[in-house]
Amino acid sequence: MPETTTSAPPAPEREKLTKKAITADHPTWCPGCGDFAVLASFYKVLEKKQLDHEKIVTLAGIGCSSRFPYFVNGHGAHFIHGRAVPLASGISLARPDLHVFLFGGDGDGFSIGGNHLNHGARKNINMTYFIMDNFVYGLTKKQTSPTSPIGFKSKTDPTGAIDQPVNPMKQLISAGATFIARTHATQVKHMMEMIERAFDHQGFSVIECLSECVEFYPDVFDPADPRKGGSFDVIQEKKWDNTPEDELRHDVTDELAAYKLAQLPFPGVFGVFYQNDRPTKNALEKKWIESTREKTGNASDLEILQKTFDRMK
Amino acid sequence: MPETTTSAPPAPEREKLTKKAITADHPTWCPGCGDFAVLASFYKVLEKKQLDHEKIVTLAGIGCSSRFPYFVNGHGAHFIHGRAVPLASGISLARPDLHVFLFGGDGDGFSIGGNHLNHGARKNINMTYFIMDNFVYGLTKKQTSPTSPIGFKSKTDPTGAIDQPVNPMKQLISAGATFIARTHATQVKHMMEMIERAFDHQGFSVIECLSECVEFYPDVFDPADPRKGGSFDVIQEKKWDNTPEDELRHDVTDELAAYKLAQLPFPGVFGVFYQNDRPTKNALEKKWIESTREKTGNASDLEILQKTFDRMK
Amino acid sequence: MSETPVQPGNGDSGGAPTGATTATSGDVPQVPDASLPSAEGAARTTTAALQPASPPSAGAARTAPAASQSTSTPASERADLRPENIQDAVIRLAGNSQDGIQTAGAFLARLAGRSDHDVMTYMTIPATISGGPSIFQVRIGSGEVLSAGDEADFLVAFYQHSYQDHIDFLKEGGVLLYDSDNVEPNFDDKRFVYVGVPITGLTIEALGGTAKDKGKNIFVLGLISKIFSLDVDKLKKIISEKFAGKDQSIVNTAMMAFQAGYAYPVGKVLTHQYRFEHLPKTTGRAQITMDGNQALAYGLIAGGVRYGAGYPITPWSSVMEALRRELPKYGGIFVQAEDELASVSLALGFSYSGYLAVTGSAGPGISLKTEAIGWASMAEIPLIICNIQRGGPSTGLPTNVEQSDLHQAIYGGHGDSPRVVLAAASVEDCFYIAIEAARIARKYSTPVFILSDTSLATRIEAFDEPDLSKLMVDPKPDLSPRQTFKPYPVDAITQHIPPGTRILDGKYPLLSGLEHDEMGHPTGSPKLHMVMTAKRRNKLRKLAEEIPVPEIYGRYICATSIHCPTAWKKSSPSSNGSSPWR
Amino acid sequence: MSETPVQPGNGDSGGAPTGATTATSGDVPQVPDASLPSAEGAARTTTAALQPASPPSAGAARTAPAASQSTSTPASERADLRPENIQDAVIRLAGNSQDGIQTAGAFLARLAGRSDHDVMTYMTIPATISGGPSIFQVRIGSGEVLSAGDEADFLVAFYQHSYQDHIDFLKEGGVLLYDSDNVEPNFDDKRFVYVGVPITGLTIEALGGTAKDKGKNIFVLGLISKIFSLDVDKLKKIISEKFAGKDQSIVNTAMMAFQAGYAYPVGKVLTHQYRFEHLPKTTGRAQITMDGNQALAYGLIAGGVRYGAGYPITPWSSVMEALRRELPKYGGIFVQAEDELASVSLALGFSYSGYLAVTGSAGPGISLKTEAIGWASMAEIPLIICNIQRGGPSTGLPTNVEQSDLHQAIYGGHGDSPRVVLAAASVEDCFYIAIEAARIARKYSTPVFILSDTSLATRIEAFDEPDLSKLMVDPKPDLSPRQTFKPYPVDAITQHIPPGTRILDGKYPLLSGLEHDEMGHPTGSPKLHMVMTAKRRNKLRKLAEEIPVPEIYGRYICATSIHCPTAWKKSSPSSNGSSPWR
Ligand SMILES: Cc1ncc(C[n+]2csc(CCOP(=O)(O)OP(=O)(O)O)c2C)c(N)n1
Ligand SMILES: Cc1ncc(C[n+]2csc(CCOP(=O)(O)OP(=O)(O)O)c2C)c(N)n1
Ligand code: SF4
Ligand code: SF4
Ligand SMILES: [Mg+2]
Ligand SMILES: [Mg+2]
Repeated sequence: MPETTTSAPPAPEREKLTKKAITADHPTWCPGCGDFAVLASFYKVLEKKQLDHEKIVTLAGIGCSSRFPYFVNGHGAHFIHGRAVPLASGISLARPDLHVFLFGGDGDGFSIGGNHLNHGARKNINMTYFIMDNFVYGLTKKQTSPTSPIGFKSKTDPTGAIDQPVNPMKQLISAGATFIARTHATQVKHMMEMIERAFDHQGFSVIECLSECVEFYPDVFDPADPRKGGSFDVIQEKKWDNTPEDELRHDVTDELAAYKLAQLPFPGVFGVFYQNDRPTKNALEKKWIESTREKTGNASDLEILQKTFDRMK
Repeated sequence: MPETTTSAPPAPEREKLTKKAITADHPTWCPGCGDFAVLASFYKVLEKKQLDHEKIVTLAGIGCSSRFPYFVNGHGAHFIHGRAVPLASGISLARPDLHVFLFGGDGDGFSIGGNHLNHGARKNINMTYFIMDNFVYGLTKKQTSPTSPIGFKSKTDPTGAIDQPVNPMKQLISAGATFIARTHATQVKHMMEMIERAFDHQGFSVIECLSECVEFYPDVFDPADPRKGGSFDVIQEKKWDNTPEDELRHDVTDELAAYKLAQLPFPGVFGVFYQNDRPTKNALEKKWIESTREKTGNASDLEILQKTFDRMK
Repeated sequence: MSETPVQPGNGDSGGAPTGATTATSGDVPQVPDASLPSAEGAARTTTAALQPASPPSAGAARTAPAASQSTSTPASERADLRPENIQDAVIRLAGNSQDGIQTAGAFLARLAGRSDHDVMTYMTIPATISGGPSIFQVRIGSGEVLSAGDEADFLVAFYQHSYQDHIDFLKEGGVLLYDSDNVEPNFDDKRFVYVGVPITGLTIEALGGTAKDKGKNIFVLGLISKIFSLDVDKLKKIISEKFAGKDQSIVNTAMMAFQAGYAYPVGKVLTHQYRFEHLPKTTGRAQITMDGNQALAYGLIAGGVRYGAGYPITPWSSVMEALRRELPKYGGIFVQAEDELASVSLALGFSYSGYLAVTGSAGPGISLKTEAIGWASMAEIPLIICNIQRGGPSTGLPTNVEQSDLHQAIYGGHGDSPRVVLAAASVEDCFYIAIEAARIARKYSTPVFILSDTSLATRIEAFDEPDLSKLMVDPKPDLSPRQTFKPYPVDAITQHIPPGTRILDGKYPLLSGLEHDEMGHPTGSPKLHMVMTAKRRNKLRKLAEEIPVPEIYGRYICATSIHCPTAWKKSSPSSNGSSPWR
Repeated sequence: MSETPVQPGNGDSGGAPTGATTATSGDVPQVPDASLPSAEGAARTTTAALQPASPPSAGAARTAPAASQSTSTPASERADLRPENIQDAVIRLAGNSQDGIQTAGAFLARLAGRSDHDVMTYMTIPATISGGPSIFQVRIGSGEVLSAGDEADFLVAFYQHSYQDHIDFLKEGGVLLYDSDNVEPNFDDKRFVYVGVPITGLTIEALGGTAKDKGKNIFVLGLISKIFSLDVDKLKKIISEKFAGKDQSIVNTAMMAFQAGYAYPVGKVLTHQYRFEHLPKTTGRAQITMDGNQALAYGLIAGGVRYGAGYPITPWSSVMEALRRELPKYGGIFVQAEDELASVSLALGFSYSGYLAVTGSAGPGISLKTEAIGWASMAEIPLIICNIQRGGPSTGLPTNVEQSDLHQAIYGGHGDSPRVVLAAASVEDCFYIAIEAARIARKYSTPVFILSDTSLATRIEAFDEPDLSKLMVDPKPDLSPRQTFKPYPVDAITQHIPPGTRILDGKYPLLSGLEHDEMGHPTGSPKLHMVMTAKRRNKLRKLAEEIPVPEIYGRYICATSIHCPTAWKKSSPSSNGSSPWR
């Protein structure tokens, strides 16, 4: 990697990173939208981690959920619909010093952006990607989304959706994402835990967060919402404590076991489905650069190009 | 569906569909290219099935393999790179009387076209899709493809590929394709069997065929090629005969078992990984049309639109 | 519509789309949004005002109510209560979008349509995700209405922000009707007539506490009906039709709110009542009332389009939603695809299969369709692409109007990729242009763009009911056998034939995005490429010979002239109610 | 290069790209492919021929060999064997692409470069998937070479088809060197000098049976070296360099083949030998020899581009392959993405992160990048987009040259999305234009297109070695803290600052594809939209003030004038070897 630092003039001492410092515009989301909880959890994790303010980068595609970067005071970009994974990939690959956070919806991620999600996952590009899944297109006002269940009545399926929805967990597991978790906007503590673990993971980390669209698909997540009397089954992870109970617990490195969990019917289970330490593309490219640079004897840019030109005389 | 037939003037009696009748230009593929075997098998299946000549439609994206339609004398279209699944979907949905065959390469199908593959699969649109997988970009002369193994030296990975490749079987299983098989260009009999079974299946049927690119990735499939002393392990499917051997055999309707087979290292196994009878989008849309038409009292187009306009007065 | 000839100059006004302004892509765009104050003077289009007989200052001369207790101010200078005849009024409802001002406005528009009046509406979509300040403006005229009006004759303000944001769009002498429960106007401003009504309180009173303030829109409708002497029976019928199929209590509530508004003694605070002059229609056809996107969708159906595919985006979505809902009735299918690349490809599949299909989007999605549209040019497949334009570039201003995609429509493709570009001029024209687009696409086996925009998409107009029995096109593909067939004859215009067609000489056609010979097989021959390029271009020359010279509205200032082979057709609203295309 | 001034008119010739022809998009395209017979007369550009001193008919006057046994025909009218001085020769090697004619031709080009000669090559890519008929043409000149030549002075035909397809491109009086083992010329055609050599047989003889006929290309190189009195030592050195690192036996085989060709007594059948005149160079700089895509890739590196992303497509692939191979040496990364949509987005991510990045493609892929390029315009992110054009529309003619994507480059985006469009005029210019593109992209925080084409991409030229020590740009992003920062100041040109930069007042910038205020936050205000649209446009006006007026080659016939705000810059080959941009 080219050096990313220039000799910076002395800057004032850092203050503590507060919620206030990272809060920007008041969110334009509808009152009650699940996305508020995600934002609140994100603020809390940032505060807890005390990251350098200028190294936080929030990115998004297009959608209600993708408005996220406007509500975080930090470097950020609001990109086009469905292509935020490659945008984030470029930033992640070029700038290992930054913390790359990506936010979006089910349509942005699994419909128009589905291919980029898969290829980002197989290449294992280092980033934390939060998919706020509300089973509907919110921003465009209630069309069927790739995660809308069969029967959902939307403007594009007035008599109920007929296409089998995407199974986000299955897609992520098969594509090769190395951290895959599922959480719920009403479970702020669980969500914060997932964000932290995703952030600590080196590689392509995705959290699907069920986040209710109160405007266009209210009450969809009832069964999973303890507040509304539903269930919220948390995955029990193996403790490797040699107890008989542990046999029944989930091994997050077991791809097939993760796939089996993904087969559970709605509302399914919550927590970490899969985690694995496959090398990131970031690391692999770095390795290639280092061995190549070594071969050139760590020559200067000018020397390398001059040598190449000498060969072309 | 609007009626697709018009009162056709009397046409001469049909002759038998011969290989000659369905053969067009001499293929421009390199001598020895695996794709020749696919073409030969396809001719044979067509001959065997004795389909109506005019109802055979061959379609493709862009790539060496995607030149296929030029070599079949029949209605067909050579589309753009990566988008042939939706093109074929349109034809399949509008014209249930046609036999829709789609051909393409690993780059066309899993790289640029990966999202369409997934969504065609989940919607279960009726077609037979043949992916000639040579682990390389042939037509553009040796770049890394999404199925190139790690270490493959290509023009875009001069020191060897570093990105984990796509696992075609995993992707297709998780996306929801309802017929998924794997075969090999040196195994013409097996390939023909797969084509026939895919053709007989109602739904989104995909066959991955390992097809050697003799020009840019010669000998890649050795281990799987009995002709070259390799192995070609065929999946033993359950016979439901209540024998103890049958326990060990593969249940093609078992998604998790299929996923497990997909985890086997290269060259893996060949045959049908998965098959399932989920309703096709073709059938679901038809059902909707029929119930809607019933509600209108099967009125004429003019009557329906006039009624609508009357309501807007 | 009346027989009044088109008034030159009016095409430049705010909400009305004009082809000419789109041609200045790259320049600072015209922002035809009513919330921008228009230039003083000539550009103003609202000619007939509320007081046709009295001097313009008559209203302004009336003293404003003395204090905040405006509702109880006695109408000291009470004038004659016999309604004045008027020819034209611009009524702006300013509130929040969740107040149902669109619904109330749409009722007014439909009533105008049923009363042989001309009507044009204008609305804004709030930038917030749901709810938020917005306006709905209705212009009703006894003559021809060519714009929704830059200024209002009559402003209804539900909130203080509505009053503040919109008072400058009220004409001098105009009437401000405001909810005295929420709004405190500045009575020092002597330009307007102030009519305060405690709308919120009275609505709650009428409907009972549970309704909160839902129903204010219908209460106001009652008020307006009284002030403009509207046909109450017709209006009530329209309201009940709207809620038909819903719970009867909904209709009842609406009627109660309406009645309360209508019964309010507005005459105590407003000395005038108005009545739209009735000019009997000469065409003898009833009017239908709809917005531009509806007209486009129904035009496509009339033109024989039974298949399509799209992906949601504002302001295109309502076209696809209408088609998804309607097409099954006609045996067709509209597919919501995973993205725009898939949707144009699906549409091409439909077209290839013999059913001319439609796809569409706004700018961002059209950009994504570019490659596949080039295939349609090269493979010569009929296709209709609707671009319901919005503010650009990039995601731009998703809910605002702009017409800045013309260059892309014409020049957007790589290589020499001829296509036809049509632009609709009015809601009625959206209907006819769709039929025309379908005709051209089929006849010339070519992609055809239809350009519309946010304003046209969402505005409501009334127009003479089309004669469907003459217009409806049969979508059935012709599968009759051919002796022999060349998909790309050098000496004739390509005619697409669908698969399923027997070719008796046994030589089947291939459609190709590679340069090809007459049978569709690839060629690298520069000579053949020249011939085929000319062939693809020449069919648009043929088309150019066939279409009429565009009518020009207003001053035509255009930085770029449109070059052949791209046919640019600025469609015009018909002045006699018949399709300009027949 | 020599000091010879640019010759007007030469820009119109076959292989040379000209900006002017691209502007006729929609018209029947100019097909600048050497396999199309060019119009007779004025357009011919090969002025100096093989026989500068003798009358043009001198060659033709020589009798053709009597019969098929051409190799043994005694050179009855043997002339003086002292080489004639020539200034210019067009040598066309016609065979199959697997014969290595590109390699042989590239050796000739490099030799010319090292010998202070000017050189330009032209090649065709076979339409078949691998192998197939192709040509490689080398024009060497002692003066300035401005085209690769429409006609050859010297034709080498390996096969009968090579002879048949290319004999009409041999000038009257030109020399046909043919493989008498494979070719039977028509000796009745008295226009040419026939030199038959049993190339296949002699190569096998020289290298032994196992080599089959591999090595024919190097054998022919030996023959040509003799005929044109080339510097054998230099040439041998070039050959060994090429195979450096490979097995020594490969070099040995090549030397044996070369020696066999050089030793062949060609003087028995060809009475003339030639020698390129040596005009001593005045710049004092050595020449480097490469093709246009290489020059582009190295220009990007010199311009400080360290990151990029792409997806393979002919003829862009070789740029990305070079960058993928080279960038790690400089600490950078080039990503092969899953498609063009991803690759432009990755490149924007790189640029956003502080490293100006490149993406590229040919027409089909550029069409797919349209939407994201619009984001670059709106969010004001620097980006370089290379379009190595090929025959269009759609998949078109993937291996043929055409320049039909200019309109798309300028007008392709939806909305008012200003971008800069540069087009390279020569191989040397590909190098400098890349540096210039990088400079403009950074200075104006804008997307910049570089247009090249198949012909320029694959042709080899020699040009004065650039002074890298003066040209190299440091790619390091400036992350020094700022007191305060506005990403979109209304009164200044946007300057992108990358994440990682501390903003001391605590207000961080957001980059947005929505219309935005100065801090990047969304607005729906038409007024602000006008201001921001003007802001984005005005920076290109500033650029237009800064760049020189383009030099014009040939007659400039242009159907469309290029409007501001899109700056169109037709770069010109420098006539004194220095960058026209400094
Ligand atoms: C290329 C393109 N296509 C379509 C759109 C319109 N659009 C904006 S957001 C969106 C989908 C929103 O759904 P989702 O991603 O689930 O996010 P949510 O609003 O539900 O949070 C669509 C289709 C667009 N902006 N750009
Ligand atoms: C939009 C677009 N991008 C890129 C290309 C160039 N291209 C043609 S075929 C191909 C990939 C070929 O690989 P694959 O699909 O595996 O087919 P194969 O040739 O190996 O059979 C590419 C990248 C194109 N034609 N269009
Ligand atoms: S529309 Fe739905 S997803 Fe969007 S902000 Fe409102 S509640 Fe949230
Ligand atoms: S390049 Fe490879 S895939 Fe293409 S035709 Fe040749 S052998 Fe087959
Ligand atoms: Mg959503
Ligand atoms: Mg391949």
